[in-house]
Amino acid sequence: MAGVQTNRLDSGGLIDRSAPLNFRFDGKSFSGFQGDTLASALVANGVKLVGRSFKYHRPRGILTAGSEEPNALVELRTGARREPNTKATTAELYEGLEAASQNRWPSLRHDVMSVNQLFAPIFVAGFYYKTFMWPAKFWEAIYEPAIRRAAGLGRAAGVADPDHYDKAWAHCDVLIAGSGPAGLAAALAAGRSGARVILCEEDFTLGGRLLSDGGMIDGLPAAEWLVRTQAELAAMPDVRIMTRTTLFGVYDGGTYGALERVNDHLPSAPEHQVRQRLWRVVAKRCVVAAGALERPIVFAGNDTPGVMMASAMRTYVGRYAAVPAKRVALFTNNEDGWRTVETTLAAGLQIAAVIDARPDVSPAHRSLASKNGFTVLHGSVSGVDGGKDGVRKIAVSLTGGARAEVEADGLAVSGGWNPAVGLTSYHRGRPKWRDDIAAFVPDGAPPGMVAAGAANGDFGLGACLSQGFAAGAAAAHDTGHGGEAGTAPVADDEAFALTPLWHVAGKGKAFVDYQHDVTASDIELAQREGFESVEHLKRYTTLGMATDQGKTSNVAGLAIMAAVSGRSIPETGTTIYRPPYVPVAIGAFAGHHRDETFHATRLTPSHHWAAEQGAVFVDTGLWKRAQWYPRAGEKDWLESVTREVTAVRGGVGFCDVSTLGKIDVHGPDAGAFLDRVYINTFSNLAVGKARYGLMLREDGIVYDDGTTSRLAEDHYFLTTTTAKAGLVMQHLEFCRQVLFPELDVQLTSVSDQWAQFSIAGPKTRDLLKEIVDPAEDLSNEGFPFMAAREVALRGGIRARLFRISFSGEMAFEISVPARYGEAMARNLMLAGKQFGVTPYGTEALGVMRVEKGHIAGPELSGTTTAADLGLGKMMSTKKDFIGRVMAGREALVAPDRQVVVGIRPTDRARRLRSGAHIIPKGQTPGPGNDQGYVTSVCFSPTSDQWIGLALVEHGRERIGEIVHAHDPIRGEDYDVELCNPVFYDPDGGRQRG
Amino acid sequence: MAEFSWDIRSPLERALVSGAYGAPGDAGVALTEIRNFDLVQVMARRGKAAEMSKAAKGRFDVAAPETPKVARTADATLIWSGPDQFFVLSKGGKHGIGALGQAFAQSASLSDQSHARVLISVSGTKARAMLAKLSSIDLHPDVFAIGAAAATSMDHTSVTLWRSADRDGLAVFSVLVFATFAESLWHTMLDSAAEYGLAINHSEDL
Amino acid sequence: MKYSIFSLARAALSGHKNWQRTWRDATPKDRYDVVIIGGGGHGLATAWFLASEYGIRNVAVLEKGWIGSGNAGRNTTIIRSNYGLPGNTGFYELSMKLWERMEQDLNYNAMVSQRGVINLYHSDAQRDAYARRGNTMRINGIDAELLDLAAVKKMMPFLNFDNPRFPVQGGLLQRRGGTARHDAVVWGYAHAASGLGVDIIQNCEVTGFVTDTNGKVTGVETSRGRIGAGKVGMAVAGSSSRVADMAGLRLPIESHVLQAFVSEAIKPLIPGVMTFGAGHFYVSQSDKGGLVFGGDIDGYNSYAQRGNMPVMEDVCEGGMALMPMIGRVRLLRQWGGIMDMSMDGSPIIDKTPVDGLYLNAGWCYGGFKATPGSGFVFAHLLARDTPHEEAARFRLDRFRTGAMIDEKGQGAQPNLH
Amino acid sequence: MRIVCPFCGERELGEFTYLGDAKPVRPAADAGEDAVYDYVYLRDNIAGMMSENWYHGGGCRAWLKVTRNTLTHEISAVEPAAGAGAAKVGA
Repeated sequence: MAGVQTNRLDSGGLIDRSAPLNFRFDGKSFSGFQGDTLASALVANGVKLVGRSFKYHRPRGILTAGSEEPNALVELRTGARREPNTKATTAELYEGLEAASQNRWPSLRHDVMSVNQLFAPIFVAGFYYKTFMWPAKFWEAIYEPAIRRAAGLGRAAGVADPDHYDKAWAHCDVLIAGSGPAGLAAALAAGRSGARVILCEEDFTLGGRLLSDGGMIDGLPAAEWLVRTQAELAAMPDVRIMTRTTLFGVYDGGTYGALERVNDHLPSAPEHQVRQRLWRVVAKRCVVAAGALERPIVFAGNDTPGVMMASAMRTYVGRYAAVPAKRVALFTNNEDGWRTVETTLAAGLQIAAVIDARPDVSPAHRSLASKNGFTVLHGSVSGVDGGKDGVRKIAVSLTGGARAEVEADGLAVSGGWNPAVGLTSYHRGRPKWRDDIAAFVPDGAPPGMVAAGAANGDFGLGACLSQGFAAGAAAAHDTGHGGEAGTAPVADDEAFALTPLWHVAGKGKAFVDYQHDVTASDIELAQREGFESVEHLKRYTTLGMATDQGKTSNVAGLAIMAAVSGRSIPETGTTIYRPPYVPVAIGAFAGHHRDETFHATRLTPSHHWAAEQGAVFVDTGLWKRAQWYPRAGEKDWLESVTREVTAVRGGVGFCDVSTLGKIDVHGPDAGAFLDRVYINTFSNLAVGKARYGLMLREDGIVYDDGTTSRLAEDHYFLTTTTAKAGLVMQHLEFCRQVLFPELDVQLTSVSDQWAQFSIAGPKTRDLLKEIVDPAEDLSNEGFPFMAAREVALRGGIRARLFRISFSGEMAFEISVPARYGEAMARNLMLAGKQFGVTPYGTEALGVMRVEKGHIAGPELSGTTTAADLGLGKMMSTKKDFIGRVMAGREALVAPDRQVVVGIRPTDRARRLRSGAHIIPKGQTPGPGNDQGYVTSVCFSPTSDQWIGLALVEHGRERIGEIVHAHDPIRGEDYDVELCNPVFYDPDGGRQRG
Repeated sequence: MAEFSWDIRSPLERALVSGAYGAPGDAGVALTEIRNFDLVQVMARRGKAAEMSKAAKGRFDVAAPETPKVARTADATLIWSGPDQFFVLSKGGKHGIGALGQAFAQSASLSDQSHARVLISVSGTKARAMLAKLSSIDLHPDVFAIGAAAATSMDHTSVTLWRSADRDGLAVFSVLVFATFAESLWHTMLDSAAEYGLAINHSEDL
Repeated sequence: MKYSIFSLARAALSGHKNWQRTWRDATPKDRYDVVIIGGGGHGLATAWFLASEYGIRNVAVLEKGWIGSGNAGRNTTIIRSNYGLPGNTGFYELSMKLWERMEQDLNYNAMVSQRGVINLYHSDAQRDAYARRGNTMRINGIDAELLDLAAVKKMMPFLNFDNPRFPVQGGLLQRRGGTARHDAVVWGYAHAASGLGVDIIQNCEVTGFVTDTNGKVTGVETSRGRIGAGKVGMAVAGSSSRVADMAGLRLPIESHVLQAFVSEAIKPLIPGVMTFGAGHFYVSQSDKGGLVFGGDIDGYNSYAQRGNMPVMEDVCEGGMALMPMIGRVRLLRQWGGIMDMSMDGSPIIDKTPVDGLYLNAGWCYGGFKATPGSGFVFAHLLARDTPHEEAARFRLDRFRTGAMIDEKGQGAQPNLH
Repeated sequence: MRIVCPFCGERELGEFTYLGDAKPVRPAADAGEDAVYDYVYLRDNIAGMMSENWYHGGGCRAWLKVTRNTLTHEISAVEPAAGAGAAKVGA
């Protein structure tokens, strides 16, 4: 049982004291309340030390109360759900939460790697570029492993993420980032005007700084105004409020990325629900009301646990009723910091002193000080005495040179505010400098986007409300919504007077980038070594590259660089702002596209039948295809495939070839069109005939092949390879719509309309006779080789029958409407039983095509010409076609090109492998005699040995030559004979018979 | 001589299990596969868009949609599928490929797609929320009204989507997806809708 | 000052006050023997090799912004020499050998880390293609291994072997491949070249070419005035067409944006470089701990140096498909670089039809690994006026003659390479 | 990026496929090797407004000519290809 919450106030705050929650940090039990973050709960339990820094492993506490936190990073959850580098400041507390500190060993309090601090004089920015070079081998063996182990922060789970993610689209007129006063006012104005509004808030509750700093709006306390406003927005059906949702990026055309943490506030997502959801929001206008981030001042010891941003201090005290320190010192250079005094005193805590870097403070502040018994020191903090357990004493350099000391257990720091210029700058916009607030503000934004309120550099509550309201109204108006927006909420503006102070010179490490341990002297060193450009500075020192993306460090870093290089801050400039605004889980970007659902799956019409037969499937693009059909007792795939080939060659078999691309080419100019896309002629193809066609790319290289049949005067049925189906359709549409718009031709994909089966083997006709209506003439005269026409089948349905052969056998392809595909497979089995019909898969198909010397994917490599493939004669010289001219370039007709030949091993028992190279016999392999490679191989049952195809220089002139197949990567070397690529039935008698 | 049966099988025959799925309680999404329909792609020939429209008007007594919309008659739905082309969706062969040839002989090319697509109807209180996970287009009632259609993609898969007449005051979306992708998209739909609870069915009624 | 652990220790005693600029901040002279446009890795390496190998030290490198501001500073830091076609294979191995001695050559630790590059395969066809490529490598004396499933499982047990859409079957491994710290390569060459007398001139944008009456290039106009040159070399990948246009040249190149991503820093999770063969994803882990990953180019012409969401999603989908353990690791930063996508996917290093102007371009998304090799052969071309033997096929006229070097077999469509 | 398809309306990038510069015109059959080489290989590679071929393959399958700024990705015009749809006679 967790103990009492030592640092929790008895009243106040937005936590639910009736809902206690138990949690563990580094194995120790604590309790907090519903409404806490992990950070606020740790504060409430008096925990000061929460993490270790990246390089020096210095002890660190909580610095902020938001997503800009550089220090308080933990491993959240355990096991497969362990999530490294989670900001304790944004992790909502839930019952049973487990978190562990990271980047320390063996424990947070006693971290061995903190020895690095001893080497700090050497471990300056970029020290590693100057050493670890000798001897060269030591880098991978010694230095790098040590560096890698020391670097990194938390540990990833190391096993598959068990949670689900999804992605969704949303559309609106006005998208609003942030629900502080500016964002809410924008939502009110846009919503009342009738616009469709989406408001994204990264916190789990609306209000932004109102939740911490309060104020009076329209005469109401901020909390009451919030309730009223939320009710009004909730009543608008076209206003969508999305909490726990961070707008992280803006992309082209008004597309925004947002991450919704749907169930991160629970131990795990409920069944059927996702952990997080990625939103693609399409918005016509966007109001960035993302507020501003308070910035630290760089001074020695500023990383001591207990040093905290002043606004964060107010948030912990005001919103969470959690006490970071009981005796607080404030170091500020601006009026806003003083609000911390009021919040602290109101909670009954002590103010030790206010150290104000400005020359003077107002009489009101002076009287506040005297009334509450604290001193106001004019000067700067020059050192912090403290350690793992927090701040003890603060050294102050007073204006004029004297020194003072303040005893306090916490130091609140306010260096002013930086508007959140990320979103407005992601299209490589560069923000502009504003002297009055000493900060960068947006200067332009991606189309449709505007910043309002603090995000625009106007920090007063009144200004936030009025600017937000005006921006919301304007956005609604721009998108055609002219409803009555009413009047803007009204509030006073607080004073904001600031004297810039970036860095207090002094002894001791003064941190600019807390997480990456970049100090002020590192920046000075970078300048000294010529890394003056802010981008060089960032890359050399790693400033701003930590998980907080430089939110607390960048501006201070470049201000120091400006000072040491004698330039102004705007001259020094900013680095490029990069999305995402806060780090986003990779799983969310993937959504459900992982595991089996990574990509869609296409199933052939006979898929489920094949699965029933026990087929082994192979992925071919998106398709699952039956690769072979193993039978009981077969010891390996080769035995199954050999049986299938033998069955086809000796009897009859069938194979689902529906994956081929199938395109209806209609229109009076269909023939003329095909003449332009194929190298051979199709306009003269007779109706009822099929022809093999070859397409080139415009650069003269072979693109695709297939048979195309003429079914009517104005109707061709074109087929493509499986791999290129979609691309060929796109290419043909390009030809139709862009290149040859004068032709009257229409294209439709019918790939999914037809279930197509190849039926092959000497008994094909016998089998077909069983299935085709007896009135159809299937004789060689009635249905000769390369005939194609529609036929009736027994049982009344119609099919398309094509007398074409990939296997070299007597063969047909038959097409039926796809929903009959499964019935077709069953009927072929039924009708073919008497002939021993055998279903075969893609492997047997491949074996038979190699035996027949047909080209396929491995030969259609995107680098071969028609002539390389032995098809040069098909190129018509009587017409223009795509690729004709470029195919004639000298290097593409050179005599020494690698061309397709057959190969067979001289040792008949030798197995061949694709990818082996061809070297002349007797020569030592080298780049000068690497003459080609093996493209396709198979065990040929017909030849009773392995055979293959290869691309070989001068191949066709070398038939009969014995060459060397060189396969060093598989440790094989053997002799093969170059031969005619048509191993089977070279004169084609079988397929024509 | 063997007797053949030419059983027609939907590509979703095995994947579709009628009944409830996902989160218990009232189903937020109803998915219904519509089976056994005729679908013909009608594409105007070059320069013949007007003639095709005229032929369509003559045949169906409604104008074929020239923008992304659907036009309904008592026994057919004409669905825009691209510039100068549309689908004719019907039942029972009256407007199948065989029946339409004559009407469009001079003006259009026809292609039978009856087996190339699967038709899924999506409805329920959470239909839009579920479709927002699959479709990048805006389905807000003011933007995608009854009769609106789109040639678009869902989860990288090409579909034709349109909004049919409301049922019980709720929007009904119809999705035509390529047959060989159907089982895959179906599973994605189930995943997307599981958190809302599903009622799954199939029907012969268009 | 020579960099070493000793000089570091000495400097520490004086609070590091004595370090000099890593490279001299030069002011442009009137004339140089060679002017190199582009202060990226390739341009700086060229200058260094001109000075160190060819004794040509009167050299200027002109950079319009800060050195390394182009693709040298926005890539995914992979080095490898696992190419399959004549022309590429030898060149990238030359480059690899130069990587292996770079740090000692330059006295700068570029963190060249040979932790291995593996290309995973998921089908028999892919295996065969990798076998072919691996054999090419072996025939050229380059290390390559074809791993089967068991070997991949042993090396990377965290991949999705349980329920993948496209199961891993094996991989092509080059153990000498790996990564290098990209910025340090730029700074190292700048440091060493500057030390040999090369002028590195930042914030100096070339605005035009100066030619004599014969049309020979004799100098460049810049934002910092006219600079005369005996020869001018262009190494401005990403901007090649724009600069070439000033000389009246049209190139077989398109500019495309390639995105890259880095995750938050985590403790060591993955060993070397991996590429997924069934999706668009490759990844390595930096010494700092971030997963550095990427995928395909966005696919449309762009000079915008930023990408869009579909590709970011596609890349993360590939990552999750390959190793679902990264689901809860967060993407920290996303950026884009502009690639010189050539018409066959291979680079161009050649003289141009304009006398005195030399071209180094068309690196697609493979320029980083080529940095030392590119500098070496470009320096050779500039010094000797003939191509180096390992770059002899990277000719500008190869598209005219048909002698393309097309590893992917995609033809004249740059966005598919 | 979002492209306003003249037939379908505004759609997201994922529905489209890019081919490239729409300015080069396929040379006539007798134009010779140099002209075709120029058409196939050489590019203006414009930094600025560019006319491009895009395919709405994830939608209506029309080829489009898109005028787009390659520096900003802003799209200023989208027209159908000459032969999109049934093409007007004379087109």
